Amino acid sequence: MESLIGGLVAAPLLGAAVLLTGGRRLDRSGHWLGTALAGLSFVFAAVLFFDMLGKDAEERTLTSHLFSWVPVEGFQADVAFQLDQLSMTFVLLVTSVGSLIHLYSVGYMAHDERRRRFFGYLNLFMGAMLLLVLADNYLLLYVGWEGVGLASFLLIGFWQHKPSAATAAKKAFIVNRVGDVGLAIAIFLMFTTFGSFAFSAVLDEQVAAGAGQATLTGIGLMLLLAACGKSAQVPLQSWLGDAMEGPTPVSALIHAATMVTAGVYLVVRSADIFNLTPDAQLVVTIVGAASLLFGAFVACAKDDIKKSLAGSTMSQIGYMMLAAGLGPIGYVFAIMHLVTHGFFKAGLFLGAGSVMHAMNDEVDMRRYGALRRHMPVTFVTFGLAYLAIIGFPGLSGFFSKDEIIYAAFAKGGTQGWILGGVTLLGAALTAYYMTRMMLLTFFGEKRWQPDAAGREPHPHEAPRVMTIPMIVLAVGSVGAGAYFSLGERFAHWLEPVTGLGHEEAPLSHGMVSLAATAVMLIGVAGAWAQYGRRPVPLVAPAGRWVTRAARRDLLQDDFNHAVLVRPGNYLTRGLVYVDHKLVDGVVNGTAAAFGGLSGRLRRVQNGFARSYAVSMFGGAAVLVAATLLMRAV
Amino acid sequence: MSFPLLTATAVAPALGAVVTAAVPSARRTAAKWTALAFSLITVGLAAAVLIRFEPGGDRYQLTESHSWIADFGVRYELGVDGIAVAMVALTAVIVPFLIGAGWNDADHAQDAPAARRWRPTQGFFALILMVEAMVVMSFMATDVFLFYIFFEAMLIPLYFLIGGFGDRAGEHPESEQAKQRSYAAVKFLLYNLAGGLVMLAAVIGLYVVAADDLAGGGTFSLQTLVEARASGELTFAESTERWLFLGFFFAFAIKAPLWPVHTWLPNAMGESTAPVAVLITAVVDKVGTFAMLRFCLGLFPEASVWATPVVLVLALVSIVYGALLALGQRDMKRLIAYASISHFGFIILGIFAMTSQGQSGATLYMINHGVATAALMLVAGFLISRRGSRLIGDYGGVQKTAPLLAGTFLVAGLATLSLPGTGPFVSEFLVLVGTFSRYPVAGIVACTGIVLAALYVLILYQRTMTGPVTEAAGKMRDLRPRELAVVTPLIALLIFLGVFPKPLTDIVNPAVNHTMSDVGKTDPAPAELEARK
Amino acid sequence: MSPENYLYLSALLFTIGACGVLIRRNAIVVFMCIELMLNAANLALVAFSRMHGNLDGQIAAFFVMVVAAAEVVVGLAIIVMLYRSRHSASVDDASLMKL
Amino acid sequence: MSSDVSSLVTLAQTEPVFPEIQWAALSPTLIVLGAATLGILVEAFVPRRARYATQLVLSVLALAAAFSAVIVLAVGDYGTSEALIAGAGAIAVDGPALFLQGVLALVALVSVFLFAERRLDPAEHGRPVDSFAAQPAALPGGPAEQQAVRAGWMTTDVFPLLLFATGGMMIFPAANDLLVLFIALEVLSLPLYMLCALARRRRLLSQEAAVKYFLLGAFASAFLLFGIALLYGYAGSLGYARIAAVIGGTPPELDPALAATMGNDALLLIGGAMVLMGLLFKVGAVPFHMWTPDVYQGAPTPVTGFMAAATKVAAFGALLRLLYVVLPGLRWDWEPVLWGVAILSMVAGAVIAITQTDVKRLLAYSSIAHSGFILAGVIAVSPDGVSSALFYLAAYSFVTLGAFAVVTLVRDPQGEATHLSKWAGLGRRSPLLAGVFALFLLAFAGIPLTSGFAGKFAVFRAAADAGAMGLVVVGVAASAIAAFFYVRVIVLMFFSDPQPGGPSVVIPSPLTVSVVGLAAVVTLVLGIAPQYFLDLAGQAGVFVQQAAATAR
Repeated sequence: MESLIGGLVAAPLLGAAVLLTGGRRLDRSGHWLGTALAGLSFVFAAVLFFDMLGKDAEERTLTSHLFSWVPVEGFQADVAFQLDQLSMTFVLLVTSVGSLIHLYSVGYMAHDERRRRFFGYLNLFMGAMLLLVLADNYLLLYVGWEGVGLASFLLIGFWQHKPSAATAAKKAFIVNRVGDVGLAIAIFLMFTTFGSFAFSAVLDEQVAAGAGQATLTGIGLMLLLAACGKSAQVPLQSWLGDAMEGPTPVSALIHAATMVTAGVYLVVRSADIFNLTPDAQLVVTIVGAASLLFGAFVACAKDDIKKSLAGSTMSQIGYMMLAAGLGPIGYVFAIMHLVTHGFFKAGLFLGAGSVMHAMNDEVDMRRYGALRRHMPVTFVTFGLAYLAIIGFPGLSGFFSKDEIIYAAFAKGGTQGWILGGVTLLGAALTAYYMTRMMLLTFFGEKRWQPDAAGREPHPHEAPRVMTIPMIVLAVGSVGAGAYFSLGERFAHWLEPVTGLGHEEAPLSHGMVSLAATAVMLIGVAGAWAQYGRRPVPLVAPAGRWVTRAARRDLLQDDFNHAVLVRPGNYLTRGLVYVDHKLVDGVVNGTAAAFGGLSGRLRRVQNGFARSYAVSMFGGAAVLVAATLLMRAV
Repeated sequence: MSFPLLTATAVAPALGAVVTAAVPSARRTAAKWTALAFSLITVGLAAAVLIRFEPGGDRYQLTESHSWIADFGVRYELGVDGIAVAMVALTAVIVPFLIGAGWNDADHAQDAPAARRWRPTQGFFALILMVEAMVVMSFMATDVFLFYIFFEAMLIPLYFLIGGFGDRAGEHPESEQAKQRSYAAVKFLLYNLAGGLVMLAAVIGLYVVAADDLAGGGTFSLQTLVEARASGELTFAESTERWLFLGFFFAFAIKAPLWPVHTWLPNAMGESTAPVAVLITAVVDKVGTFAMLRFCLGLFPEASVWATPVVLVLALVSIVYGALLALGQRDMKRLIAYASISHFGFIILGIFAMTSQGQSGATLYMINHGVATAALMLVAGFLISRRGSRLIGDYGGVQKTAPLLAGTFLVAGLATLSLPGTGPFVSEFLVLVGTFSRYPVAGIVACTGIVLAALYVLILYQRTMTGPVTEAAGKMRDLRPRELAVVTPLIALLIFLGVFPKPLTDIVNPAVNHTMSDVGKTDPAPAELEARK
Repeated sequence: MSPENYLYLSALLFTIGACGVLIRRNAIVVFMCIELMLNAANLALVAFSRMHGNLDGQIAAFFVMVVAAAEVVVGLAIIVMLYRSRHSASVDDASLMKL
Repeated sequence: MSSDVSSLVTLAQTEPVFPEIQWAALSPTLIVLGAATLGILVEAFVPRRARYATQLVLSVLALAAAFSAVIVLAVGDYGTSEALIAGAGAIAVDGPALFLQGVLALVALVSVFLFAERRLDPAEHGRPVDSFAAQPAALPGGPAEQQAVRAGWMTTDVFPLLLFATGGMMIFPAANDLLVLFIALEVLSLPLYMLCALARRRRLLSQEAAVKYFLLGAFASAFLLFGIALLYGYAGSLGYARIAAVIGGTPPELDPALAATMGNDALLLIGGAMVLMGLLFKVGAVPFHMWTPDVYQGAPTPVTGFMAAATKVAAFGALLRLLYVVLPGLRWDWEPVLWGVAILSMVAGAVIAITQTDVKRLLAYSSIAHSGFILAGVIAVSPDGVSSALFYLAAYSFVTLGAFAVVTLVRDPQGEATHLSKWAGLGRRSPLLAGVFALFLLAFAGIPLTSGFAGKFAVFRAAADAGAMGLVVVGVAASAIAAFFYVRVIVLMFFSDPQPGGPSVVIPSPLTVSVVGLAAVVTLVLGIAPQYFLDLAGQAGVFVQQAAATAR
């Protein structure tokens, strides 16, 4: 069984290697090869899953040591895997959603001449993501962490000929790099504190308790920084919106369902450290809450369907992060929301992709409208995912989100009320922006516009290879929450890894559900009032400053530009000047000084023999005087 | 007497240089193949060294020792430890690629009317081999004087390579270009010569002290000196040791190059052809960092510890400063040069962190940086040769017309920014961990280098390779088979070193342990373990 | 008369000679000043010889005279040659080479 | 000599004793001087047509024989255990003397080849010409000269002149008596003054060089002589051994009557300083260096080469003997002064050379800087110091000869193209020649694997060993500055494009080729495998001190 873990990672990586180096020979069959290997990975995952189910809860962890990677005095890094319930959850999510999206891409990218490479990158992503969740130490996790970043970079910038795509790709990578530094420093701290960074050595409450509080908080905050980068949480959120430049399947897989949730994985994985450092936990919840609102605001204002969904993703991950920051009570639900979100958000993106596909790649929702009749399958699957995300009772989002809201209230005291309030406000906003999206896209009047080339859109349903994944995901969106929640099945599944907390909130479960449903309805109603009843203008009205700011992603880029980019530019330009004029100037100046000195001194050699004689005479005099003086002293 | 394998490894390229230079003017293709053949023979010999070397064995192996200039106490002493073996292997491996990459670089000079007697092509390859021979020699020398000789002598062929075979592509007209080129060559030579002369004073000082203390009279034998130090037979006055250390370190810092004596590198790399630029940064400069490890730490451990704070600060400045300046460059070769300065900062940081991880990391870094820069610079050279401009702004959209070129450029760039899975990641991480465990603040400051590296590499990639296809890129040819043959193995090597560096660490670790015990330092124990005690 | 006085004279002559070399322009005169310096040295030698009571100094003086004569031969030849091609015996005129 | 001569005079009344002259030990010098005299006779009696060949053969044979004699003496351990003071105390035959005489004989031999080169310029009036004027006394280009050329008057008398100078130089470092020192100085100087004036081209410069050299040289020798007189006054003797003994406070027999005049320190110090100054003039140390650039530039290049190489060897030899044998007791007095001179020479030589535009002047300033480097070894006052200076001199003299030999080959229609701008691109036209010149420049700069490095290392090591680390540091700094202008020339030759109408490189006769070749080989051999020669110099590192060591 253990060797299957290696196969799980190897299959997509092999696919990536073959597809990226195989050359044009594979242009015609490469996408199927990629999809098959992703599917193979899913099969391995399923086998492992059922094998795991057959064991006792406490004995489910599998480890597999492949080889010693970097053995240096006192520093042992191995390539070794650990498969426990938490990783299993991710493995299943990644391989299943990943395989579906591979399939979807076969249709979506059918006309792209670089399709083979696209599948190579997708496979690379899957391999790296699996490496990330299967690693048994933080360094190997780091490899996967940056690996998914690379894949993300490659896929966002897949249409490299568009400057915007290339810029977005670069931005994503660099912002992520900032987060990666956090992970790196966390690993340094672990190494200097525990002499190791293997999960088995570090993630042990007793061991961790031996370290000082400050160290633990430091590790926690650095891990959080890493998570912020990868999961687009405040303050490293700015790349996600731009990342939508990538092809839509990429947005669905990487920037909605899997990669961006790696931050949550990291926090939950490091539960044993966070549990010991309330300060870091508090910061995690704050970051989660801030991102939750930030994303939701942005999502409300965007007219670009994908960017609005991106805001939504950020907001939903904010939920997860907030939950993860709450400690054992929240871990399980963070992961649960992560899984359900993986289904419905992937479904939403695929739906959006389908719509764009039909509308000549138009992304402005104000130019959609009345698409429900033309694209029934898309409409239904999108609609189900919509109901799931807004937390319609009985669907996936309802279960996972309500648990998070409950856990937030359970934090207790003022903090509990604030966090609970934020989560409820988030729920209302979610309902608002999703309803708005639904109305603008599928209802109302046709507002279709010819594209830049003057072609009128002729919307049509997507081919089956695209609709099947959408349908499967819709089923997940509808059923997963209920399935997981029944008898706290999911909680018990994860409990051996994350632990489970039971704390009483000031509000009962029922009251929370009621409140959540109520605010959801308010949100829906608000959107209906604004977009359902009235015709939608083709060009967005100017709006108030809040709206304008939200449209500009709450000025995040302006802020970064003013605080980082522009001073950075001045700094580099200044340094180039300094290097040239000062550092090099000293060198050249020395040379020039000697040249000048030389020019002066050579004038002494004036050609007159008598002045030479003077020099000699003077020299002799000095010689004599000095000798005498030397004796006198 | 056994076969002098080390001597043979150095003699092979030297012989190759002579033979290549002797090839008649008209048969320049023969000259190229001759040079390649000799460089491959050198690879074979280096491989033999690698095979004969036993990682767990004596500190210096395959030693050769003959009297040379008895009057100066100079012996012809060669020997390799794990670090030297790795560096010799790097040098031997890189050079054939340089020859392959520079296959036609000198031909244009030969087409000039006055050049028939000059034979630039023959000269170009002969000089490259000559540099190789001298670099290999300086890695293997275990006699300070012998080392010094080759440390200095290698400047001369390099000087001719920089000044005589410049990059034709530049922002200036040809005459201005020639001026820039000779400025770069002169600056390179004088800078390094000045460093070398300062070192000469220190070498002499070392001899004088040794002559006073040692029963056997003055000597330059590294082993003898280190042993005498350990046994207390040889003692330095505190200030003497510091001065001597500074003399050595200054020379190595210039060669490495360390801020603020780095300014020759961008000029030299910018103006020379890509293979020569690689030769400088990937191979020759490594002698500087290598020598810090072997001579500064080995001979003057106490002074090294004394100087550590300052050196660390300089290394950190190099890291950040080099990266920021790389960001500010318009010329892609200068950009790579500044990036190298940043990377050399990491190497020196690792050496002077005085931890096993740091020093192992620094050694690996030397190897990895050599390979990564070689890949990046050579691909950049291929790109430049197509358009005839070094300016980043002159390119755009290359990936559309030359996807292989763009792809290899990207992979090399990613290796340069230390992406996990490539060799540089392993070494950079080790350096950072090693630094952090003793100097947390330094480790964190160095981390900014990680982010900045991503910036300058990706901006370079974005500006040249992506975006709409520019006129320049429109007719661009993708990599030729020769070029592909040069780049592919380098990239494969980078990935191999990233995924399975164990063979290398196994060789390097014992040598690092020796160095650590020379310096008398042990790794800091994990805080949690300490607390438990 | 004390022989020391001859020494003072010799020092005086030497100084006069040296100053002459520095001051005079005509190559012949400069040369004569140098001869004066040589002869000052001769005088000193002889005076010391007398003081020490051995003959070394006096013999040396003879040698110096011979050498000085040889010097005159060479010197005059060179100066005359210079005069021929420049029509000037001024030392200062011979200043083509400088810097 | 003189002290014994005087005793001879006083003793003559009782019994006639003839001083024993060790002819064999003096043979190298005697051979050269004899050949020089013979050369004069050749000028007088051999037909004009045969003179060139006769003189050439004579000179070569004489110098070769002198060199062989040196070898024979050295093999006979005259350099070490059998060292003696020959000629009744006048001339030392010891390690340094033999070593330097050997070097001088070789340098002169090689210089003869340069003197004899007759293929550089096109023949005039059907007769091959060399670097020297047919009739230097005649007006340049005037009818008298034309006639002289047509008549085939060749200046074959340069060979005896060279031999005389060489003879003087060979005595100079061996002189063990101040009077001999002075005579040797004049014997070596006078022919050189004349040789300087003999250039066939650029006669005005040549004459100017001769006048300057002559006047300043005579001026310096006057100082030297006065210094000798003062030292005589101090010690009552001209012999080195006796003076050293008086300085050391252990005169063998002290006449109480003389106590008043002897041992007057002022005489000693002033005299010593003035003698020192005379020798420093010859080695071209700052501030007595100012003749060097002008003379080097103006003299015919073969003469410059000979002068630069040989004079420096001879003068340093004499300086070493004086400081080590006569004045070691005064070490604390002269050492600081020489420190100053050495530092000034190194720095000023290197700095001023930076802006030079003429190859010969550049080499002149370079030689000034090198004087400073050698002085650093001299100051060490140890056998190592002596042997390092000897080695340096040997290495330096051949590099210098080679460099000037190359200069004779780079010509344009006006003769030698010594202006640096004309050397642009030489490396592309004549890579081999430029390469060899670059080798010489690198040796000057002290790059490893050349003789210059070995020499510099030896000298600096000796200085450091003697505690003069400060001098080493200055020397290193000066080397760095000096590297600048050597490199500048290399840049010019290799990295500049050739100028149209620039100079061409003449294909010389085997004579010059052998000079350049030999110099290059010596440069490399002394750089790569210097051990044998270091041993030689090491064995030659001890001066014979006392007359007591005289062979009985």
